[in-house]
Amino acid sequence: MAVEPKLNIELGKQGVFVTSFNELYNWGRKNSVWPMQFGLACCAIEMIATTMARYDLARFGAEVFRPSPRQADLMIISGTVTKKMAPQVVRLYNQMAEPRYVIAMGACAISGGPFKQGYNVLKGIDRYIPVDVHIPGCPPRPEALLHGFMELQKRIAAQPLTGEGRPRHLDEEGMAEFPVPVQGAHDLEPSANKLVWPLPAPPVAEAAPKTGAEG
Amino acid sequence: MKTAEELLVAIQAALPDARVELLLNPSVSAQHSIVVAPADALQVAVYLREVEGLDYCSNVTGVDWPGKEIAEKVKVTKLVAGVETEVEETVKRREPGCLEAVYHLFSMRNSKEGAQTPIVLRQRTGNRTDDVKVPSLTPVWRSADFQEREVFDLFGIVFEGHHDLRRLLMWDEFEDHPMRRDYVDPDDYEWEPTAHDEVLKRAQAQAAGVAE
Amino acid sequence: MYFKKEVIFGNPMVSTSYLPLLVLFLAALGFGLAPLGLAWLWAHLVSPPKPNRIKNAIYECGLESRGDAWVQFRSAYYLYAIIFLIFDVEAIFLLPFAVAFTGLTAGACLSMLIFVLLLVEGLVWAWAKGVLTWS
Amino acid sequence: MTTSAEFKSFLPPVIEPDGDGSLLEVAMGPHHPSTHGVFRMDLELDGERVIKLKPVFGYLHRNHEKIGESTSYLGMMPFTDRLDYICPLTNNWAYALAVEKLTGTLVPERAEYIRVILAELTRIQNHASAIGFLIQEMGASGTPLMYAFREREKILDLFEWLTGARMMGNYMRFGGCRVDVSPEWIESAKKFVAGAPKFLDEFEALLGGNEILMARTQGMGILPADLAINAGITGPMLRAAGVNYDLRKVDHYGIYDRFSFRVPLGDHGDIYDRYMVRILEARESIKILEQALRDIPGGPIKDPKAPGRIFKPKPGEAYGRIEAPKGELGFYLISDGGASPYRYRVRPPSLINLTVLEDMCLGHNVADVVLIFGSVDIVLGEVDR
Repeated sequence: MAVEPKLNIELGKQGVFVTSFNELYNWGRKNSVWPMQFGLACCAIEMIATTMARYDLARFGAEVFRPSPRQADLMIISGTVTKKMAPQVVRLYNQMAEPRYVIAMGACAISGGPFKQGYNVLKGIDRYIPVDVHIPGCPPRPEALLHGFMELQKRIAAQPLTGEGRPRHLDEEGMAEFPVPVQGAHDLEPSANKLVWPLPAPPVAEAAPKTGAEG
Repeated sequence: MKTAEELLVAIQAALPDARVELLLNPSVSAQHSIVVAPADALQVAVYLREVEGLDYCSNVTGVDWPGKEIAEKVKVTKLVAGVETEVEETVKRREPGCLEAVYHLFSMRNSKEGAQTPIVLRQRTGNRTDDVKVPSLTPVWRSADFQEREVFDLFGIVFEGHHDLRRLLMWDEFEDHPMRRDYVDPDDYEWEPTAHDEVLKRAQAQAAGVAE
Repeated sequence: MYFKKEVIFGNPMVSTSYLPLLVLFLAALGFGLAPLGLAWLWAHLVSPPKPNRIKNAIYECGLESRGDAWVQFRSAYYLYAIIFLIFDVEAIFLLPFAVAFTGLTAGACLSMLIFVLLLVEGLVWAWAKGVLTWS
Repeated sequence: MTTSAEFKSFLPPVIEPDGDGSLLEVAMGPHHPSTHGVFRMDLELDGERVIKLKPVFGYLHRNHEKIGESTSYLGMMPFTDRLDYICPLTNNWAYALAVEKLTGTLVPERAEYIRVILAELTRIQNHASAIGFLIQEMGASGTPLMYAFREREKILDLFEWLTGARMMGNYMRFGGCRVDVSPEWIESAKKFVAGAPKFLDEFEALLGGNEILMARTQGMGILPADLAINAGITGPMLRAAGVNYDLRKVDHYGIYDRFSFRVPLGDHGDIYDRYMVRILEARESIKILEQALRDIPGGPIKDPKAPGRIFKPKPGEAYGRIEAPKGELGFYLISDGGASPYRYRVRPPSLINLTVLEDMCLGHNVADVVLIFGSVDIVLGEVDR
């Protein structure tokens, strides 16, 4: 469906530029991803350092940090998501306008990181909302955040408009509502959103614990 | 700056009926502390601030001393084969635990002479379950305001007379006191994708439980 | 007689007709509304609307918003609003005056001066009354 | 005699709404552009005036102290980096000092000098970013912060060169430091210190005489000295209220006695004084750095007998504290002879400096609450621990 690269280059030499509507649509969205101002902890300081003059996130069209979720396309979860903050994070993600993306920046956002044994620390934000790009590191260097950003742009560029692999905001049955967890007496209820984070069934007890996990 | 011992003598002189005693600190830092009975803690605190000039309460924290089984060697005279003999016997004594609120006091106004060692004031609750009331020292030192709320939140010591005693760090619907030694945090590790050793055992137990 | 070509379209040599003005206005309107129209069309045709309760909830720093925002404000605010309104409207009237300022006769300037002075007198009264200083 | 007549207890004041409108209840919540992270203030507003302000904490409570009770002494050192993540190296020093006080370990000369150098570099970049954030909240979106972060990047390069990581150095050990300082590092540190006054002059020329800044900060959020002492306020906020209490002079820890530097004091205790105290403190730090870099001696950087990885201090307790850029950062350790501390407590200057936020903000406009909060200069990792 896309234009063959070789043909494209040949035509380009003759001064004829050919593109498809899909590439144009993704090109526009890719180069103006507005992140939401959402700093949680130490990774937020590295995120701010990335937007400053030396590492300059503005080169990718993302220096506009929108405080309100209504005007943001990307939520960079930079820091530890605690159980007290998790309902707010999920509610903010729900309140963002569709085509929205999530970067889990830092080990804490991915899996609880160094504070994994904490009773008030959520073991990773993947349990409640779908994450597009994970950036390991504690905190990841600004270059790592830029690289994660470029990965996200590649992913946006590769999204077809119609057909099977089309993004969530373009298909009717795509999941739109991510239930906000409730703070219970001892823990968050539910402790994970099964639709977003399907728990792999563990290897069965009686058989020798095989490495692969069925189910 | 008076040391803890001198202060103890001064307190006992000024407030004869105050139940205070010294707790020696075996560490090299030699920061000994004064244990005061909760009933007259407020009295002692006002005295320390007004008379002794300790106008700065730097740090307020809680310590949880759970009850301990103490096995003691006790000399017991027992009839052994008809003969009265002294016998070594280990007696199990269950020492009731307590919750402790620790205050570190300094003086800001006259802080000129020499390095400052903190005057450590300790209040102990009756036990760890129902008698956990301790007078709040926030009226005396405002810096204890948030820190006492944190101790109430994480340890469960109820500070009477605190103007706004709510949970500071955990959410309000939370019921346990997580910093206590016997707190078991919710098992939400679940099983990472590559389950291994005890996480694997826990996962299989949970899966077996689910299977029935 | 009124439906002759010249009256409606006017002969091009003498530009008495308002046709260019109309075309410009329509172009401006189109230039403004076209992107909105396209966006609405795109949203309507291609991306399916998926509203839900959490998404449509009021955004209050990530929390569920308590209380409502329809609150009776203090009276000082209404005075501010009224004063702004007066001087904003005045500025609009000054615009054509400022554009054609050089070609005007003395009488027109005088009448405009009276208009401006009237409003400045209103401003002086408000200032004297202390409405502008925030309590 | 519990609370006699002349005994003064400093409880938060309550003010009445004077307007005729009804009160608006709004949460300046965890996700807000001006709360330096996830901090929430429940405000009750009468129009623009703040009638009630209740701060809510805990959104970044990462259970630092609970983890401390099940991790070895040395294992806690990288965690202390993440307490006040703008000044990781001063956290390390405070923790190392507390353990040295607990066990009586001595620190060689060269290590003391390195500690002072790193602490003062941290202080400069902390004060620069604190002022950058404060001015950004005043409306100058970006520009002053760019200046501050440009200097901060230079200091972070020095940290990265020495400790291996830009922010999380995990550099200090009980009884010294982890890696020795190379002469080239000292040269480039001297070059930075030589250029630092020019940056502060530029910063002050840009901000100091600026009418908008003066109009918005002078007379705003005034903190009286006796309330500051009673509420346990420490650091630049306390010195801006006029109380001469700087742990580097009071506690004589480290080798600060060898350096001649002065402690700047304010006299009104408002936001402008805090801004000026931070700028002057940064200048004093430059003076300390010049002296320390000039006469840093040779020798070992770690006491060979110092405790290493497996380390069980004798039972006892100790409270060590240092003058961190935000105030008095203290560590209270109770050891029961085990490999991990029985009780591990961090005295957070940011949380305690917020005790009087309500007293300072009541009666002001909401826009000023943002400024007063910014002038306190907190970091959420340390507030919620």
